[in-house]
Amino acid sequence: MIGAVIDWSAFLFYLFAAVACGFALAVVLSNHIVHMAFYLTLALGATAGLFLLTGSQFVGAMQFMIYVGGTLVLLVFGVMLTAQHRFVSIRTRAGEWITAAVLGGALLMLLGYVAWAVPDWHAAPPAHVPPEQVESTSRLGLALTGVRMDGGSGYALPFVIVSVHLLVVLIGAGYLARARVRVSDAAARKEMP
Amino acid sequence: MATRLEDPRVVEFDVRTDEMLVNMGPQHPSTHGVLRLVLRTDGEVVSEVQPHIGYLHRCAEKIGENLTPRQWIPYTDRMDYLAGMNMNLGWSLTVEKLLRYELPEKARHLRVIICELGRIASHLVGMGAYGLDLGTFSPFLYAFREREKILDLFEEACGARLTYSYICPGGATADLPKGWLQKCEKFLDEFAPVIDEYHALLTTNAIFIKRTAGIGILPAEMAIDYGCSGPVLRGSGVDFDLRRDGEPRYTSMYDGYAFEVVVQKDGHYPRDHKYPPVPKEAVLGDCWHRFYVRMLEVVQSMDLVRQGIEFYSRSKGDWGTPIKLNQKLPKGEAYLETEAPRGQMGFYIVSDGSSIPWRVRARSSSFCNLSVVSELCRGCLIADVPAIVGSLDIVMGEIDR
Amino acid sequence: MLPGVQVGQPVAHRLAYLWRAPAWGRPLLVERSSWDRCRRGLSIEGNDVVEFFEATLNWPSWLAWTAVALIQCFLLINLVAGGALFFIWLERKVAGRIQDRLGPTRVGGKFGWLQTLADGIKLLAKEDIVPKEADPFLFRMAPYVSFTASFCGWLALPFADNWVGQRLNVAVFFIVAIVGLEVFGVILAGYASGSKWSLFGAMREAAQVVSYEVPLGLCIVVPVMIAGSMDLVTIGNKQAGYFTNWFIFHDPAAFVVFWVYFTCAVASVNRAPFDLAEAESELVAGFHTEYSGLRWSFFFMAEYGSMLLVSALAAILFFGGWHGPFPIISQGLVPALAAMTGASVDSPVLVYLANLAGCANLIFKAVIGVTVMMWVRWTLPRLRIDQVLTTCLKYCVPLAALCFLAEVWFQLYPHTNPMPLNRLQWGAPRASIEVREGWLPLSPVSPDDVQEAQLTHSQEHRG
Amino acid sequence: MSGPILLDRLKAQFGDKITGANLEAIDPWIEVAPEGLVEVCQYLKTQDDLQFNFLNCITAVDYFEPDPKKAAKVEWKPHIELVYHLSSTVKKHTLVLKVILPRWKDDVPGQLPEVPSVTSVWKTANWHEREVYDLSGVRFIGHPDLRRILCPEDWVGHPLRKDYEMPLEYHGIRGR
Repeated sequence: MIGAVIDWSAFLFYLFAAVACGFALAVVLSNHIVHMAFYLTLALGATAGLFLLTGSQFVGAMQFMIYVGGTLVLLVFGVMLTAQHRFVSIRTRAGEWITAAVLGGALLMLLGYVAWAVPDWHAAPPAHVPPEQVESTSRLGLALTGVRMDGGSGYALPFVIVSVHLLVVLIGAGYLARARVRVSDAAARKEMP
Repeated sequence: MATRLEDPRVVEFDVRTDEMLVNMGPQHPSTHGVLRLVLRTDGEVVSEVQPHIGYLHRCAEKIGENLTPRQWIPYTDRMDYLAGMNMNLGWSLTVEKLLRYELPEKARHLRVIICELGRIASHLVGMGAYGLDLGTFSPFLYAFREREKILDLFEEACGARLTYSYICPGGATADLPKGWLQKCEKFLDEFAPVIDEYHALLTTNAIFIKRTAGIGILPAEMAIDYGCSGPVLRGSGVDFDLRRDGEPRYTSMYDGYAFEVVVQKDGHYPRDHKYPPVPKEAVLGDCWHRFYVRMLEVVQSMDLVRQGIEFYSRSKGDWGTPIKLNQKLPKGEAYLETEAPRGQMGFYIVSDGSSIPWRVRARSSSFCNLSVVSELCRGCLIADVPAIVGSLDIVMGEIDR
Repeated sequence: MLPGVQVGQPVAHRLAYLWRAPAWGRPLLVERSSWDRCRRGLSIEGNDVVEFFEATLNWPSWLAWTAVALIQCFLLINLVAGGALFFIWLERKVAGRIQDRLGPTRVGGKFGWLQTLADGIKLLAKEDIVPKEADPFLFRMAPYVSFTASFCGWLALPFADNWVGQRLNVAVFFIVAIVGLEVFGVILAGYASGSKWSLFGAMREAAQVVSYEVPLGLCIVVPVMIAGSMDLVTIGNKQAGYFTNWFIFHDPAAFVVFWVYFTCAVASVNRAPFDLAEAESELVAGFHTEYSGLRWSFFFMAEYGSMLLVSALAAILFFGGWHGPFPIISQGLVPALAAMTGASVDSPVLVYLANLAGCANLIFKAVIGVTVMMWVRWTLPRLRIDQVLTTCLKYCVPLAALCFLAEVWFQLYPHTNPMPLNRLQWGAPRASIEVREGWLPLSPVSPDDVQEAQLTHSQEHRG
Repeated sequence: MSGPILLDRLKAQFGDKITGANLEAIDPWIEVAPEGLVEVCQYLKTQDDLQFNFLNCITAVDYFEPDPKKAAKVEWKPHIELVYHLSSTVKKHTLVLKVILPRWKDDVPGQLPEVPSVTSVWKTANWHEREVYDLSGVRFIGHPDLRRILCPEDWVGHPLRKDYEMPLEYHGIRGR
């Protein structure tokens, strides 16, 4: 009976996982920056799908809003504004490939180790929880303001630190992106008709 | 030209973005025909505008050297094709000046009626199209609704709706048909309340004011220096209207008519008690003032038409006889400017004594008005370019001739 | 009633309590309202239909779920596509009437109601042009990105009580996040077209949408705060009863914030006077200058889909959603029919009928919103890009933030709420939804207690 | 100010740079030598009682008869007349200036005649002079940006010259 074979949750999980991994790979292999952004959209969208699949609706929506809707839009916007010529492409040299592979591999190993270390992965799958009974929003919100359900300390301090860090990065980026014009050039420019 | 535009310019102490050269036109929705503007932009800010004209050039002046003055009248229609009657008038008056022809009384009033109606029709397009430039479509159709009524009147008088060839040296090709004056009065009665609609939709609209007030400011000295004329000049506060200040041959046409030149004097427009006040943001010489002057001129023209109807129905005699098709011209030259809707339209005729002029010249008002555009657009935003070009109310047929 | 739950406890009290919480141990938040969700009647959510397929037709589970998913997709896609057809026709009619014209009159007999279909066929027949300068891959993908984003928002939008593609407890947030994605397609289109005008359109769109998401999010928080939930079904149901219960009449802050929301919504779906990305008098046609045929129409379907979406969202957040101004159906017609036929008020047929009426109600309200957008479009001139951003950052954001603060105040001190309509409490909504979801910290309980409580509660409710 | 008084005044001011006048014509005109043009214009614009601040038009009239039979009958020698129509928005009066130029500089066909530009006096002269250059073939010395304005930049010839012949073909478009 096929009914026993097709488990939609599993099917969607594998689908989203495949999309996420496949397009992540495409991001790495593509050398066209806006194509990369497009692939990244799909990879991040699929990740959001994975979140939604686990019932973490808030995180899923957040993924859409911040990464897909915010970061990527800004990325492409930045490319459009600053591109010196149309359709910027990035060539990757062999050395960069090796460095990236080492770093990426190390990160992958770390993530894999952490993932397998989670006890839930060894136990039997948890009972199915109807999605409307999964309430993560309030817990997340409280945790960010310093209250955690499971007794750990909240994330108020890290949250503030990260926010300030982001602000610093924004200001720094603005500072670095300023055009530095030599005074003579500036004077010459003023004289132009 | 191309090399001039490629000069590298650097944005100082700011996030650096690429400069772009953008072609606005000749195929572009808001360049009123086939005007081409080359914009040099830094993001949305326009640092330089170069107008390129000539896409509609037919060398009408050369054609004029091969035709008799009456034969050339249809070519004047096609200059400012939105105000063909006023073009006919300018040329006819110039030829009459050369011929030293004295016009019968009735023809004079007929011309006033027709030309002021033509001015209304032209300003209606200018107003509607300006709305279109600012992104609102409906006033355009409201304007055309009323313009159609004027065109119906013109059609009844001369058989054409766009290129009339009605006014000609010596008078007009025909008298006004029977009952025409009543229809014209009926139109004026219907039209008067509609003007308030236009004021509500555009003149006093908050977004419209935001888009036009303080944008494209043309100081009076610059306007005169660039030879701007018509509503563009008066919008800058220069009290100059050829209907009052022109040559006697032209101003005598308006003898007996009471009208006040539409210009801001001491911070007030004539009869501004009746029409919306000038908003705080507006600066004399900006797009809003140019637009407002046109709106008030519509009212002024309506008044003149009403007076003309009265004079016309009282005057005796005929409407003038058109000169012969191959009328011999006296040796000499004559130049005359008239106040067309878009400004001072000048015609110059040089004759060697034959029936075909030696040289014909048309001084186009839009041509001079457009020449100021690169001055006005310096440092504005892309969205201001249509607003500024639209406020100059140009017609490419007249510029390119 | 759960132990520790105190309805009507002052919020200040609760907030103070939250600050103390870490030292206090293991607070447990229980989402009360998720228990008393009534799952009655035919639910688009699927469960009952799935049950029907499984039980009555004896289908295997996977087939039943697949069928239900396909039915939902079919309904939603037709709603968006059919909606676009209808709204394009409506736009022409509205524009025509505003401009003293008739609009379409011929195709399809009366009122030219098939005009859009004729246009669609024309668009199908048009040549699909990809400019030489364009990036073909992105150029082809961009319309689909836009349309998909616009369409995905509909997944979480309820049409009536529990008639929803996928009920999410963060539905409002999800829809706002998804609608924001539409801009990505526009940016790709502008970038990939290889035309400077398209690029300008895309840059404007990016700047505009990114800015307007801020006030839009702030505006949405106000009704969310009133309802105490981000679940659109809950928000809608809390406005049951007379129109005095609609959130727009809840307090002055909500009243003001609706107008801010509507302004921002118009801006975020790129309608006049904020249609800068396609400003035809400046940018030829903006981001879709180079598009033709069906690809171009995808952008339009996305635009009209988004218009309807934000209007429907406004209807749910501020205008009672599927509840009419007077509870004729739920408190008049349904009990009367029940009395006549002797069926229970909860009988599937009656609930289905009530929901159908509610669905019509919601769509009617949404169409009114869209019509207002059309009215605005054909009346006002277009703003300039800096003015658009000024409107956003100088007016909408502070106003929305102020309303947000005012709303917090009214939540803390409800007796200061000056909105007279709110005091009337006509046709008071069901008492159960007075409970604020997730806002009430409970005394420390073990998970077992919670499960027990859940069990008891659901039994209570079903009984 | 009447014509004769103005003429006397200009003659007193500029001497032999005022080369002639016709005060009986329909539009009385004063003829100025090319070298004195800018000075005279500057004077006319800046004098308080004249204030010719408005340049209406610049026209070039080509006096040349291509038909040899007719050419024998005309009483003028071939030349180009530049006609400047001036007016004042303040004083509300007008004036016509004329400048006589040879058809070709140094009588070498193809060498455009030269005249100083008045763009420094009236900015509107910029486009008018470009038009005259384009259509009648007069080179304006000191013009900031003298290029064709109505005809395409690669157009050959100056259409308002009497001996102009329409090209047979322009970029594959039939001319005649």
